[in-house]
Amino acid sequence: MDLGFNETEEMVRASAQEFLEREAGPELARSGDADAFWSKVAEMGWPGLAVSERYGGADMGLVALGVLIEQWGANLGRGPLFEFSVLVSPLLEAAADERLKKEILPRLADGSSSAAIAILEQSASWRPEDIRATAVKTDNGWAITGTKHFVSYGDEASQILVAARTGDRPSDVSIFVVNREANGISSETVNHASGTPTTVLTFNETTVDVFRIVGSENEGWPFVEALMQKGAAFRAIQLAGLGRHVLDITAAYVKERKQFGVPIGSFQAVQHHLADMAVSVRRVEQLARQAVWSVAESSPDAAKQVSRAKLAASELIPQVCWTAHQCHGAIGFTQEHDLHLYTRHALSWAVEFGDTAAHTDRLADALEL
Amino acid sequence: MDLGFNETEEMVRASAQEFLEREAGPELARSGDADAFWSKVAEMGWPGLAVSERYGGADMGLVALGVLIEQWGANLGRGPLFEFSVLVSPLLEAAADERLKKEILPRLADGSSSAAIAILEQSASWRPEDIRATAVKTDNGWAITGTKHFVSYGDEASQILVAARTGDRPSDVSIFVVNREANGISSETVNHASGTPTTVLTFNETTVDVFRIVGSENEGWPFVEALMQKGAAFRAIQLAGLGRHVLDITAAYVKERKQFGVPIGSFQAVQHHLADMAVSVRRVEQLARQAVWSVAESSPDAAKQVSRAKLAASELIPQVCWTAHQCHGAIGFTQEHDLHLYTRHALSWAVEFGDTAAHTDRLADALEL
Amino acid sequence: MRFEFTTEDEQFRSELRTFLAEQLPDGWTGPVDESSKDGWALNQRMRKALAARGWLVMHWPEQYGGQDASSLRNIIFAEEMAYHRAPGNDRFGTRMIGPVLMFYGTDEQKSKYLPDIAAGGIQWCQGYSEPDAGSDLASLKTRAVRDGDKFIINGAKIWTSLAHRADMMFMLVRTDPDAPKHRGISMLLVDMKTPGVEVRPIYNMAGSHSFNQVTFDDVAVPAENLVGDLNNGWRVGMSVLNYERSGIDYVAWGQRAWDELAQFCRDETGPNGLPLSADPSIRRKMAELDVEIEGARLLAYEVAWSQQQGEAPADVASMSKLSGTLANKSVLDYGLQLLGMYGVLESGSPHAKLQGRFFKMRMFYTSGEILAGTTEIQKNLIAWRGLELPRV
Amino acid sequence: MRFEFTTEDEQFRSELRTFLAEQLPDGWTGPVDESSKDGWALNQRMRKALAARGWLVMHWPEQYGGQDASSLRNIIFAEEMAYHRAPGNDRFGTRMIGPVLMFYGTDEQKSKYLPDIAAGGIQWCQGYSEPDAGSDLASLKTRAVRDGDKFIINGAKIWTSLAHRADMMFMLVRTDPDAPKHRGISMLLVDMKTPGVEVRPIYNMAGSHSFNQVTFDDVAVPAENLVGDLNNGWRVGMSVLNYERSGIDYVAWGQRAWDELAQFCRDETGPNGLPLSADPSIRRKMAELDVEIEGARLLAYEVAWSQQQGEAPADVASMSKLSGTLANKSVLDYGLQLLGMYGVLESGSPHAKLQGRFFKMRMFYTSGEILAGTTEIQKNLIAWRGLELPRV
Repeated sequence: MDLGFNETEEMVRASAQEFLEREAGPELARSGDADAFWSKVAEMGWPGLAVSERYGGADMGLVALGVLIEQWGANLGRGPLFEFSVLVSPLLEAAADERLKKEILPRLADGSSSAAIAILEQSASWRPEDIRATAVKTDNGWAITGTKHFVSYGDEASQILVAARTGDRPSDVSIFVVNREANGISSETVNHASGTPTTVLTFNETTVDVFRIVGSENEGWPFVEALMQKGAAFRAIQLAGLGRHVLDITAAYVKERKQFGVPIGSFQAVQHHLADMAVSVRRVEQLARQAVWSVAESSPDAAKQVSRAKLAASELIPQVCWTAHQCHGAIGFTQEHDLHLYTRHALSWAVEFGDTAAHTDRLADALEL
Repeated sequence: MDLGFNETEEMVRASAQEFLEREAGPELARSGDADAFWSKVAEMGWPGLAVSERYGGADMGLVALGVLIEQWGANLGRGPLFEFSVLVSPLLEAAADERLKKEILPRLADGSSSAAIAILEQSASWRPEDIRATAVKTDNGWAITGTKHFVSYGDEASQILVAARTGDRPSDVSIFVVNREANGISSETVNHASGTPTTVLTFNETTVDVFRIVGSENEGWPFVEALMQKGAAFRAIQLAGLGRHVLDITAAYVKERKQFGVPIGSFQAVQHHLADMAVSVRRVEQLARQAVWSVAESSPDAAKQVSRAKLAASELIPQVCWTAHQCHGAIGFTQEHDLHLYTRHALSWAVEFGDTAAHTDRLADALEL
Repeated sequence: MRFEFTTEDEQFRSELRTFLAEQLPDGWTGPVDESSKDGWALNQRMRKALAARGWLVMHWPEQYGGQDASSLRNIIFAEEMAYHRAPGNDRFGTRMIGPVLMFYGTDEQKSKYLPDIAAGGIQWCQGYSEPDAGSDLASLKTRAVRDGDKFIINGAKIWTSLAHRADMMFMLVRTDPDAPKHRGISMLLVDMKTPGVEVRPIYNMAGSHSFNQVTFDDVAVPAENLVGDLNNGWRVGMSVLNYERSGIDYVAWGQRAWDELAQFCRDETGPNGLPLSADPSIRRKMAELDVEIEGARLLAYEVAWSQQQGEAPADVASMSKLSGTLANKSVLDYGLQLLGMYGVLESGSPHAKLQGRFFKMRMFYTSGEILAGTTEIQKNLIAWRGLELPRV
Repeated sequence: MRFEFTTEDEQFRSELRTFLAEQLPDGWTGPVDESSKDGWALNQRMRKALAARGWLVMHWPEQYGGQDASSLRNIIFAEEMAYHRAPGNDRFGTRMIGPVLMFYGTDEQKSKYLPDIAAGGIQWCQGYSEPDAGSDLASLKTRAVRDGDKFIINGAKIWTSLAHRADMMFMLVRTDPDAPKHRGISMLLVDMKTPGVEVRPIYNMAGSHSFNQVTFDDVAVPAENLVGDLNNGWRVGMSVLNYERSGIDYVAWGQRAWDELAQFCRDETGPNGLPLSADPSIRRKMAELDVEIEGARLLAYEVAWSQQQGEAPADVASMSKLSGTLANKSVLDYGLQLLGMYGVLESGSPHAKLQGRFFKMRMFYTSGEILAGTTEIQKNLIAWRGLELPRV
């Protein structure tokens, strides 16, 4: 048991904190234009942090990536870092055709292009039977038809990971890496509370080369499962980082802000609000780090730990944000103040990669209920 | 809309409060021996408060009875007042054979004998299919066989209201009034957290005269439903009274008790605990009074209002007690202190006449979910 | 004890519902965005229509054009208006400054302002909060100095709802800086077009413009615009806040959101092919929320009923505000949870469910626990006034 | 970062489990009732058996007969003992006064008491709380006056666990009534058989006798029983409380209750004929409780891990105690809800489910949020020490 960071982890944490506090944060979240920021992120080598060296990455492993994503959450980092480094790259490394890997991984790892995932459909459900998009065999490969919702960075990405039905059994799903420039892709923008560029992508007989299938035909669902689990664990750690930051700015505010002649942080009701926030944040930090570690180590308890972390983070961190609003009073209710940016991200992350109902059910299963 | 008490209601409230504060309360709850107390209750005419004049009652109606039961709850009144006046008497008046009414109602109304209800079985469920005890026709009447759980005052009562199966359809249930002296009744005492004398009664071919069936054969279930609803509404108001009393003693304690040189009631955390208690108590009072009124008036909303009141009371009043313990500190944790007597009653009443799961389901039905 | 409204009250409720169905645009779901031109126009139109029906100031005495409507009649009005998310219920004029003028105003003030308010012809705003004051309202610093037949005002007010739409402001100013803080305050009425008054918008985190910061730079106000006695403004001003603290609006908003969510649960299918409303955990939570709303509603009714008895139990008003805001918030929180990923699509998005309203409302109603006395302040008041716990 | 114990630690856990399975009576469900003769005998037997295995004081340095076991090894020990509701983990001797004597004790005190504690041969109790002190421990009034080579003690202690079983008490007494309240306190060791010591039982609301009031009437104690310097007792005494605040016991008790409840849900059939564990609302609540327990467990582990790093973050200890007690309480509350009418049958009743244990435990663990620093005090400490918020 070691709840501290090792040397690598501490190095990643320190450099991420230093860089992101300077370059990211509310201002970046508001600007909408993240290109310059993304170039710097690429220079830091972060997209490839956990990618093998042979594909141009730093091969530092998922735990170090978790440390990075925690800081990314604390500072509202922008751009498809999560999508590629957490979700797409481990899957491609594990199961993609070597030709595909060589073609796209190095450019994704150095940040010169980016990836998105297109799995969920209108049902927003992570169950195989709800994948309705189809991929049909053609002479040269596959043709994909269907509509995918909630695609973050779907217009910015150059590669899209798509789950499509290739057989009649519920689990007959395959995974494809589709070039965003391919034929038949249309997109529709939705306004997401977090401000993350989000699209609905429609594929109309979009042609995919045969080597762009990941793993075997009809065998893609376990990859989606693994991806969902990673997504949940890393969203949890991202929420932990965000919660810590919100706690920090709130503690600073109540020490400064005076009412009735004293700092409001000297009122016991405010102190207890802050104490509740502190306990929640610490709990989520530990649960989320444990979940990331379990996933990285392929622990037999990973399913349990991930659902626990995601449930705790999704419940407690939005609550931390609301309590922060209560402590900030009217000023925190304005658009001008930064607080709501964190709240918006917390609410958004809380429902991604399995909402409370989904993880409750998974956890109850894992606990043999 | 009138949230105040009319003259009769205020008279009942004032006399009940005056009498019960003097005669009941923790000391009575501890003594176990309630005979002398019960004689005085009978002198007050309370068992017959809502019984028609022709059967020796005061005919003051169910709302006045609710006012009395609220005070009964506040002061931990002891003895089978609830069982007869809330549960048995309205049912008998509505549906029993005139001979039976004349024989037993006056003696019950003047408190010289008492009644109990024996409906629930091992399942503790209020669903007709869970009534397994049977009543079989004999030459002179019926023979009842089966075991009834959670019978309050089952040994003290002279008349027992029993629900038994008389047909094969789930709802083929009939109600009988069994003389406690009849053949074949054995009893086993269980220790109830509230200290209420409670037994498991077993009937072994117990003979019941034909006129002791209430209503028609196989038509008893609606009576049980009505009884359960009344029980729930009146338990809610009883809990309201108890909650108000616990709030009062806790407020008095925190004004007296000093720590760090000041009354602990001057700490904001304690003040907010008390404020939360006060809001809970007020909410339950209003919901419970509304429920009792709805039942008394046979309002079409009665089912909703009763379940709301019972749910609120069962959740909030035990919580009020636990918060009271927190405010009392170690002294409230002792057997010697009275507080736990209220907590024990609150926990007990919370699960009677439909627990949270049962009323949630009923309310959701009534709300067309 | 009687837990139903009179036949006349119920009839009024039903007339009001019919009126709202007729007056509100087809398929109206609200809430109104008063910063938009259309939204403000609807507000104006509704206000006039209410005035025409005699409902806008029905709670006023007959001598001022009202109907002496009871507090209970009144709360039915507020409840239905909020439930229908109907604009036009002008609280600043009809609920706040109007009654204050009746009690404290001069004859000139009454005849000058009350008829206009009753006719729905004037918009008021409330100038109490200041940038550095927060919950400590009495620490306000905006100064008014007597200069001949005028007061000269300098300072700033903040969180001023509708200041950008208002014709007049009733405001608290400091007229004696040397007196103890509650004793040097006066109330003035200020025409918003007076030179030196500047209104700057503050957008809230739900994205709408409902607040403003209003600055006063040597603003000259006629001395006859003083309401009540000089330096007695704290008492005059606080008589307004009792209204603000009633929780019925929040209860009705919460009830409406609950109804929308219940319909959503009946209409949407869960993973098992059954409606969401068949899921025991959803049924349970929806039932809990219903109980919370009903409890808060009864507290709001109790406030009205007490007023009708000539009592004003300050602790019940606090309980009502606190319970109402919490009930409303609980419903919205659960709505977001049920909507899942759709809950964080903003209104106006294609594919947003329930028009993205739940997210917007959740962000907006965050203010419920902050404005007009935070939840913490309400709890203090309950402890101090209701339970008489010691203030140290 | 590494979220698993070492192989050696896991091996220790498994040896301990085997030991407990062997030593505890067949079908043992606990908790022990130490006021009963059998319960106390089991406690004594378990303590000696633990001593024989070297586990009773394994956290002590080797020079005092310990194994220098790490804090993490130690927390495994505490967790398993609590989970199995096993008696014999003598916290007053091995966790409190033992370590205090190693740090502050004289050589005579060490050689007199430590071997006995290590062998499980002596029962200690803790004399801190007083009738009028409550959370304000430092306001204690029990006086000790130097008289030749003795201290003469007069006063009363309360909430003294196991005083009726104890051989010795370590207590805080006021030795300088004129000094500021934290500066006039000393620690003394008192033989419970000294004339003038009287122990009166206090029954708790769960019905058991675990507390006592202990009065001191001219009790003469040898001066060499002073621990640490005269009037330095506050510091000496407080070094004990850090142990008390760890939440692992509550976490383990909560986990055990959760496991029992889960099994109950698998075994019992609901109204629809399916096991209770198939009901989505029950699954949901059980999953929530599991998350609460796991979160509290990690905080308890963090306290141990920090100690191992030579750090003692007081705020995490408070978080751990607070989270542990709440998690345990949440499980018991839900247990009572699930058990319904059976939940309020007392242990010993025929027909009681789970032997009526949940009711008894819920009543007993009410003390968790009160003793050894109330939940409110823990929150204050988190705010003051962890977040450095101002104390006014």
